[in-house]
Amino acid sequence: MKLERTELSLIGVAIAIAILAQFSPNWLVFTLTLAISTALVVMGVVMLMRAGLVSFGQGLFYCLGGYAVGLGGRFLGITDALVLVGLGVVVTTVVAMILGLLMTRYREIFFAMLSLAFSMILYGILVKSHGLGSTDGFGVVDWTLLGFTPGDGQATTTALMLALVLALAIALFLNRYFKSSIGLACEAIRENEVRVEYMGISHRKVLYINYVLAAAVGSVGGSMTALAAGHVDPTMAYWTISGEFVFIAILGGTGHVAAPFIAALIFTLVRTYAVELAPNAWQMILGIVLLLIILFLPKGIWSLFTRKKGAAS
Amino acid sequence: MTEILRTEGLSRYFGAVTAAEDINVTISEGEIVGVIGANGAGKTTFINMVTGYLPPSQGTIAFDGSPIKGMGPRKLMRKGLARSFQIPQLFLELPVIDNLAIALSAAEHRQFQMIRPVRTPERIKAADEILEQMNINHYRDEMVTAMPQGARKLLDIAIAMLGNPRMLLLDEPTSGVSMEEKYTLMDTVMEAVRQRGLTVLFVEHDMEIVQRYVSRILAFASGEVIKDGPVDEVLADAKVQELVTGKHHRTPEKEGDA
Amino acid sequence: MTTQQPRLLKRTLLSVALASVGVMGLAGAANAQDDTFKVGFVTFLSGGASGPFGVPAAQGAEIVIDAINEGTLPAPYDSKGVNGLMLESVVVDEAGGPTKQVEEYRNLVQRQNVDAVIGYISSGDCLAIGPVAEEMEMFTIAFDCGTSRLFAELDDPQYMFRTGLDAVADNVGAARYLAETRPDAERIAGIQQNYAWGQDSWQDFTLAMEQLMPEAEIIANQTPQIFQGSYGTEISALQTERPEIIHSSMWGGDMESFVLQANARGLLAQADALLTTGESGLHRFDGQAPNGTILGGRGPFGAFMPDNELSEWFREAYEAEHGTPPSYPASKAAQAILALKYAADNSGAEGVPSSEQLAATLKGAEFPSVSGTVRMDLANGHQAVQPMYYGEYHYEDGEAELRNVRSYPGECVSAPDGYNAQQWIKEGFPGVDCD
Amino acid sequence: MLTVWAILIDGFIYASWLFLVAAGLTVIYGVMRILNMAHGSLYALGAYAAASALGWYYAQGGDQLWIAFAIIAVSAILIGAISGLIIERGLLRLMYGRDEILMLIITFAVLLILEDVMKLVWGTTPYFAWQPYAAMGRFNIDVLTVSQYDLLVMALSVVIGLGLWFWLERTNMGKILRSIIHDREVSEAMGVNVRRMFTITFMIGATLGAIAGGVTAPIISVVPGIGVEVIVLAFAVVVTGGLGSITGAAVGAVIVGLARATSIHTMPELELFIIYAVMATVLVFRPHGLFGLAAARKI
Repeated sequence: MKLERTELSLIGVAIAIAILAQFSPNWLVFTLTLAISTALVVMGVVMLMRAGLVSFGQGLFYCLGGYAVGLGGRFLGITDALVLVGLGVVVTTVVAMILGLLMTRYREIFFAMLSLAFSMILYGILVKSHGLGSTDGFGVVDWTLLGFTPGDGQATTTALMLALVLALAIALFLNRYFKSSIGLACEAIRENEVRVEYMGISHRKVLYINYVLAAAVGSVGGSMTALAAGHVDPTMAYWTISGEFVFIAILGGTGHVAAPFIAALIFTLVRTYAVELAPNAWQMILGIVLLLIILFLPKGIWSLFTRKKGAAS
Repeated sequence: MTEILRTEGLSRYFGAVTAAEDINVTISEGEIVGVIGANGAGKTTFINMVTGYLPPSQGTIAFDGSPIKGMGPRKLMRKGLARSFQIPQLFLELPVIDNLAIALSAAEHRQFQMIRPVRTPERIKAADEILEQMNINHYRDEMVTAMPQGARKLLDIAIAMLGNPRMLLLDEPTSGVSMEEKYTLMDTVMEAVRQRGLTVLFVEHDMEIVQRYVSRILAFASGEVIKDGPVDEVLADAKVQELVTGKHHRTPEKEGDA
Repeated sequence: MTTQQPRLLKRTLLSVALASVGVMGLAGAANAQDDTFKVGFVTFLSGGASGPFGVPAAQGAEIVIDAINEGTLPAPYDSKGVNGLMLESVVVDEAGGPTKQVEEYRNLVQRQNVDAVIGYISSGDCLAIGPVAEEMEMFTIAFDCGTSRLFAELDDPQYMFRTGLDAVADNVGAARYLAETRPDAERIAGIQQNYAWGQDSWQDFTLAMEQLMPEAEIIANQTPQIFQGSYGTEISALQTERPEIIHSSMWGGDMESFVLQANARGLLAQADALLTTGESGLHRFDGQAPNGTILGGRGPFGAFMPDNELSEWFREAYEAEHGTPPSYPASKAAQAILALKYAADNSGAEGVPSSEQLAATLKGAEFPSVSGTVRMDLANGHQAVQPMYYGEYHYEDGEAELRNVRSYPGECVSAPDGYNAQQWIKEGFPGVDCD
Repeated sequence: MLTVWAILIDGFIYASWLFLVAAGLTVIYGVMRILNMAHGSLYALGAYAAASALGWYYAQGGDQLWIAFAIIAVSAILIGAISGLIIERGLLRLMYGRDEILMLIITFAVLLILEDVMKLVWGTTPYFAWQPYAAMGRFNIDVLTVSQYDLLVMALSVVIGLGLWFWLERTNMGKILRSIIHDREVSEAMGVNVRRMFTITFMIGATLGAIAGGVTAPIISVVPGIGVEVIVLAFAVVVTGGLGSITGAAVGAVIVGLARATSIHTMPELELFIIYAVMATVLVFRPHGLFGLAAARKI
């Protein structure tokens, strides 16, 4: 299989990050891991956006991924990180396959609100689960990776490496997916469902597959967050978290598979600095940054890296 | 000649409004049929019912000998029934080539492929061919938004033909196109149709175009087919002249004579 | 948009991003100054918990920190600075949930190079921070969070401390206060915010009531959502159950709103309210809570502070600065800062004491504070033992005060080491000492 | 039996509050197609304005109930109209024609900004303006008590509902607005000053939000973050009823109100889910809400 330019760059950047991480301070490694995990969930939001759907409930899958890691470690005695991530993907896929039957009937604000409702119902269930610590959540067990047990101080770097590998695999896949028949079919549905049907394509089926894949990708993001942060709690399913994902998706734009990663990193850095420099006004700074991006870069930060004719107007 | 489409007692009501009433039409393979009628006469309703966009209130439709009532556009497309639209239904924010590539991948039943790019060399070649045939190849890499109306109409029809249909329903292919362009457009389309040997049914307001390209006319008024027959016979009919064409074979139409 | 603009923007953005990563990398490498001790202070600065808890706590901490640097605290804290070092604080907003707090914690430790971290009002944040503090070997004091799971889930803590009581003490104390002052009450109801704090509080309270007032019947519990604000329907639902006592662990604006509405609706004339965190409303109710409403302050804090030199100084200094007496979150923050000063001053270190030195000093220590003497006796010397106080609200001529105040020693309300708190209550408080 | 009464009374009281909160949201969406996430912030602004004005009035030794009500009305209307004007003229105007979802995100940014603006103006200490609520008194039904202030809120809600209906259905401006709702381009072509109508609509919607906050202020302790809490609630009501429909908002509010009261009185454990469950159930059977209409694509 011949690799194209984007793929080479993605692999190159991943390797560069992996090398740089060896010399980076621990906090940067951690922030990077969280940013990559967040970007994966955002990637799911972007997948839906490309099909014209905006989810205010992607936190549902983020949370399922996180809790699968937490519960799998605690009650099933699974410690291998990859198995835990896989468990999250399986659980999430099953849930998404059921919800998808319903969700693909909805568009626009109704899709947004219904996805929000389901996410909040999971939030409610977890809040009611006193045995799981309710809103306090619980800690994730110490994990291993393919038989390797990260020692003291290695966990953060190991988590980053795992996140990098998973994110790279997903990014390579999605880079192809976005240009594939189904990827284009998603965009076609955003543009015109009637024509899609008249082409002989079932828009429901396309949306369904896309929805389930987006959920699975989001679950990986949630699992990685849980492995890195070492704690899960129901906030992961709360609607403001989902709103944050949409925020980052819009910040980055839907133009390229790398956009969510850059946007998530910028978002994290802006927020960290804002929290530090103006602990009483960081929300305002975030809001203003968002407005400026929407005003001057309507297609997101990624539009700075492309020079498509007429795209900026 | 074998029969390809037959409707019996086809009707459609919107509440108390009758959009189509008791339409009985039989069309044979290879026929080029014109559909005329004033605005609101039921032409588009008829096409929408035949192509599965609107479920009929009553009646039956058979395509190629088998009943197709209740099937949606997708299934009918797979059976060989394609259509174009009065307002071209295109993917405005996608390049022209992708509009065609998606249609081609669907025609190959490969619309769910996830890894292979939609723009395969074969599809690009096929797209280039039809673009050339339609005379819009210079828009190949443009967004649809950059195309003028006439080119969009052609692209819309091209997409319909990519599904390898046996019958094509064209809904006002020349509406919104300037007088000078109309004939070029229709020549291009009809040439492509002839090459593929398609059965065509098209809605048209311009009687000169109708006379020039079709062999048979269905005249609609108030949701009913008031006359069905060879061109001259229908256009000479008094009722058709009164309700559809006006005395001088001209329609009281918005476009007028540019 | 012209084509120049994006290119310019792109260049600016890229350089900003590169520069910031570079600066941050450098900052990571640079060492903190030798003559200051840097402490990260994490508290709610936004959201619903900021007004009643987060900001007063930050203010309380700030007053003590300033006094430490000026050397104006009463003895034994009258030396300037901590271990002779200027105390510098970095305040961080606790909003955003545990995952974000773990990230901010790492930033504090590794980028800001703080020498200690004090903070955390939310139990969820405490639970998430505990293991990270241990992993990063950073001296950390939780000043307010109340979950009893903190040290139950942290095996053999080395660096994590808590200078406040857990919520078990609040609710065992509440049950004891009821048993003493309202022994005949039969119909007990509750209203709790629908999240871990509310659920834990109600569970501990009902378990303790089964032991202490077995005759009393638990008839209803309402669980409105946190920050809901209006409780009309819940109040009706409570009224139809005709309770005599209403236990509530609601806090802050929610607690005040509930009291106001329940009072206006007459519910508080039908039943006495017991508010485990009610002290924070003492000077704010303005007579809108009926006299006899039972208030707790999560220990000897706020208005429950015993009279000693430190508490008098703190009360005056806080009131002079902010116009109202300190509420319990302010006192608890002050106590945590004092614990830090105690640990630093007595660490015997030259210059900046290490986390190990601080932890070794504070472990099992006994230090004077605004709440009297604090003994770090539980959880292997990492958890404070303090008495629990309850009293009744009394409002007359525009002045609010606490009457009928009762205190319960630490051993009376907190489970001894080795016991799961709920198990301890269920088994009838083995090892309890209430004298 | 007492419980049934309680459910009905509580349900309708809560429903009228919900309607007050949701009305402005649905008006703005109906005319402008903007789902305003900052609506909760306008609610909070109204609450802060009313609470601080009331605090000032009572600190002056005022004790007239009707003056207190006038203060609530004036402060809420002023702050709602002014901030509505600023947001529409200063920001939204630059963004018209963008995607509906993008407009939603823009108002989300406004929400973030307003949250901190309010914190900078009013601080984080709770505002507590209880006097009007307490002064209105209560009456008893057996052990059940009903606050007369709540009844006043209910009356206000009915008045505002009827007023909105009259405005949209019976006035000249309402006719123009309905033409905009029906087809913006056509009405623009017919000479309607759509921009002016948008400004007015947004100001009215914003003012409705502020009024909801203003009348709630005496019932609650006004703290940072109250705005965020009501948004999802208002969204749920409006989506359940059908976006842009005043009748829908009213019916949605009643359904949610009664469902919630029933749950609190009979199964308090389910309260957390009830609103989302109602919304999800309605959407399953009516994908555009109870009174919402599907827009068909022209082909």
